[in-house]
Amino acid sequence: MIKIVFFAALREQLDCAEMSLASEGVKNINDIKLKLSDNSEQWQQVFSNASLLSAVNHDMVDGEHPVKPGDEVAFFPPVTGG
Amino acid sequence: MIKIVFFAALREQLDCAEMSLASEGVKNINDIKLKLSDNSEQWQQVFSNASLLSAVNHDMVDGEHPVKPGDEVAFFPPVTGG
Amino acid sequence: MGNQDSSTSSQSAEISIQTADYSLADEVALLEQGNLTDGAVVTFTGRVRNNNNGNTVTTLTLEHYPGMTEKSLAKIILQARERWNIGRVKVIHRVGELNIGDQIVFVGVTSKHRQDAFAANEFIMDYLKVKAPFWKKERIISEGQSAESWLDAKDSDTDKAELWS
Amino acid sequence: MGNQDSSTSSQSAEISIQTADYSLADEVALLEQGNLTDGAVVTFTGRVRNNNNGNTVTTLTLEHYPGMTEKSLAKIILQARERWNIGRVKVIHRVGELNIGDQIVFVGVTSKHRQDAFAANEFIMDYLKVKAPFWKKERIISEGQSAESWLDAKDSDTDKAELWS
Repeated sequence: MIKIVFFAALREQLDCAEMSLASEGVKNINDIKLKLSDNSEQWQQVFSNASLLSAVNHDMVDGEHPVKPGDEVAFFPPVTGG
Repeated sequence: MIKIVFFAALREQLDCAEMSLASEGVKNINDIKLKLSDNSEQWQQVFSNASLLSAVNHDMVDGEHPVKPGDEVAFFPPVTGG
Repeated sequence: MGNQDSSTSSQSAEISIQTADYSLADEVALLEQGNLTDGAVVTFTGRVRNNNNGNTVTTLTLEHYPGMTEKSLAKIILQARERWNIGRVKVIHRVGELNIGDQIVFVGVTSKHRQDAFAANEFIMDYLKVKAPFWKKERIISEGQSAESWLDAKDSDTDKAELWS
Repeated sequence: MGNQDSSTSSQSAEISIQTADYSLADEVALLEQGNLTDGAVVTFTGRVRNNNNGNTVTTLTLEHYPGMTEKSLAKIILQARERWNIGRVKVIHRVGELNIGDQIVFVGVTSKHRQDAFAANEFIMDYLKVKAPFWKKERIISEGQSAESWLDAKDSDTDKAELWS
């Protein structure tokens, strides 16, 4: 399984803070995005946003980054701290 | 008369903090330097130092800057505050 | 490269994510305590402004991604140490609900030379702005109505961070 | 252009040349008090280091040119206001005899935008270093002997100030 977490506006749009995803057929971040887009039109819309950021095990990564079982994957909007 | 003040290492080298100079024949800073250089070999040496800075009425100026009676003229080494 | 002398505090103490307020004076005292080699101390303080894009702000809520926040800030500080000769560093970022005028973020950097302290401090802030997982939600008064909205990231912040690379 | 809004303190209060120590916390509180438009506050603190050019420093004596000091600092702050959009500014420079670790100089700048606060603060320090009439005399221990000497100005300070022009 892969742990997936969502933050800020994204968490509110999906009404979901955390979920688990079966790791079968999931090789990288883009695979997860595709899989989650199947959930609903709302999810599809969210994951088609090009400004969406992703992290694997607390490191910011791009769509090609590999994902393996046990990883923590995060999706969130551009950051606005400071 | 022109009021002349000296600071820091310069004041110590000349053993003089403040003096007055007759303004006759003194048109600019370079004229003052020449006049003061006549005082002694020590004064001549001090005023031949190219890094010497000068100010007229609290504004940093160069050697060509005009001087008139009543002005306060200052000579000092490069500054080292902060 | 990064000169981590004996006065450098351990990395774990360099970063604090907290809901509580902090004392600027105490933080600077800690940066200076027993540190007689670094003549320069530069601090940055970010506070909640009373307006943003022409709207009146009433409160600000800060969300973050625990774990990743600390990791990303540690990486940013390490990058700063690789670029400049700095002594001690402290980064504090508050989370939760904040009011107008409240302190949000503190960055303190000491160095033997002021140029390094200024550059490293600004670098840390610029990277924090685009790399550290914090998100701001504003409660604003717009056309007489109170409304909540997540802040949009600024292109200018992305552009500024890229100037360092 | 310099945006001197109503929160800007008068120029006379922006500069203080003093023998007494000051409180960083109090100075920052004054910069922030009633100032809810400026989200960024950058401070620089210069302190007496315990060594210089490999010598052990014991005390530092600061001389200045009263009148010209204030005039030159006012001019530097004005130049900063012409270049950047900054809010409040405070410059404190101590004179007289100081000990290791003592605060020498404080520059505080507030702004709506952090980039302006960083740049203006560094600019003020860089110009202060080459334009404001202060001179430092160190008492050092060199080869077991105590000796007093005036510091030499650094070419690097002149070079750095010229980068702004």
